[in-house]
Amino acid sequence: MPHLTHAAIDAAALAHRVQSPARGAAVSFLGLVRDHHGGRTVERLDYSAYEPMAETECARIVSEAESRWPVAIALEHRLGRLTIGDVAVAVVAAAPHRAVAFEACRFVIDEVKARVPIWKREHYSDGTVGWVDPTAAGGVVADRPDPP
Amino acid sequence: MPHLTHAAIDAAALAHRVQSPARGAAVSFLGLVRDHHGGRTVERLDYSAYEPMAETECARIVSEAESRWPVAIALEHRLGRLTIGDVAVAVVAAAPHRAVAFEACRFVIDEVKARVPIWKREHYSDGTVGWVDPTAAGGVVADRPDPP
Amino acid sequence: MTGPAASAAVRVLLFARYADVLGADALSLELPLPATLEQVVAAVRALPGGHRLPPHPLCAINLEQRAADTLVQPGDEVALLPPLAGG
Amino acid sequence: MTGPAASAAVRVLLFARYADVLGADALSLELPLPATLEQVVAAVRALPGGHRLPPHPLCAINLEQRAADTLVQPGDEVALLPPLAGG
Repeated sequence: MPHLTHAAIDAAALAHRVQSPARGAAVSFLGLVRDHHGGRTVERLDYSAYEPMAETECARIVSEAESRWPVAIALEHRLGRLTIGDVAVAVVAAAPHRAVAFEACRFVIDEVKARVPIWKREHYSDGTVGWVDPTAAGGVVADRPDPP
Repeated sequence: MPHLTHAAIDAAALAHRVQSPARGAAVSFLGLVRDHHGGRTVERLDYSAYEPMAETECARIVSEAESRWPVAIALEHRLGRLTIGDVAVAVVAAAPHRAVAFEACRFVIDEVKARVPIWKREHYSDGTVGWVDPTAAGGVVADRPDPP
Repeated sequence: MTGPAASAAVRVLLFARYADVLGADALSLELPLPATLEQVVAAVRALPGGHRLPPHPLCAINLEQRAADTLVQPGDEVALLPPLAGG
Repeated sequence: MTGPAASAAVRVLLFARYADVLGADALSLELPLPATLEQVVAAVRALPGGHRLPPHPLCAINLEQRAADTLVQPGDEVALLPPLAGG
């Protein structure tokens, strides 16, 4: 299954892919579009990706988790235009016991944020836009035109 | 909302109770009925509770989590007859950031298991039954009749 | 109340395996009060099937877990709780 | 190939803010090869708008993150990656 999708994420369907009678614990993480960032009101945002690399990296993260723990992982990241409250990313970790399910779910979302080439452009209520940049002061970079 | 239910748990509805535009991270735990326990094949099970005490204790655990972290918690535990794969317990922790959501979700399920007076009777494929007892050798106690 | 050893009815709730082995969900025991939880448990264990209960089960009074030396008052609801197995 | 400084076309992909400031999603640069990633980045930064790129951005060759001193070979797909913001 591809890990990137341009459609709405169905978290329940994702969970059903990995839940099984032998796995009594399922831990899910949903990342939702928030209405604020750095004190500004967000109206919507656009996710884009270097898609082939992002797919490869997502698959690698899932493999790493599944070889490290006795766990089955489902992972989807949405791309395109999202509005407030939409699910941007979903991870489900299903395992025989809860400690492993929690640990593996946390690992996957942390690695997705650290390694997968996906970018986010925020549209603010004042009509401006900014590129989310966790390394920048304020977390956002908004380019102004070059001086003439 | 009551935390105990005799009906099927709707995990998505539970999540929607606590997700909000200010909370970008939702971590869910689902506990599902497994098909094996201690090497025996489980066919179904019955959950029972000291209901007023269990409700009180669940509400207290939720309050403790919500006062300790900036988080909103939804918690439901099902009672009655369940079959393999049914959701027995669901916890959703929604928070502005994921670290808190993971920590609070884990806290709630750990405390539910440690403090809430709920019991589980397993029905095995060989027709026998046993009371789940995490303190017993093998995890189950099956009483035999007293000798005459 | 007519003297220091006046007896009163204590309502004792039993759950799960404890209800199975005693054959009852609830008991009404005549006991001299005040009595400790431990004394209430001992009275339950003296009933038919009661020997299958441990000497120090988890106990609650009025929906709160309490230690074995807690005094039971007239009107209290006592509950004997098998090892918890929720989740 | 006609000598040690033969030049070849390198395909460079740009994403997100980097594509915005360069006004292009993909570039084809004529460069003497082999060149390091750092030299490819320097060539991109010399283009109009390129000064808005950092001197040491994240880079990938053929879908794998690579260090600045990695050599770019003919036919490689180079990508310059703004700070990641998924999740």
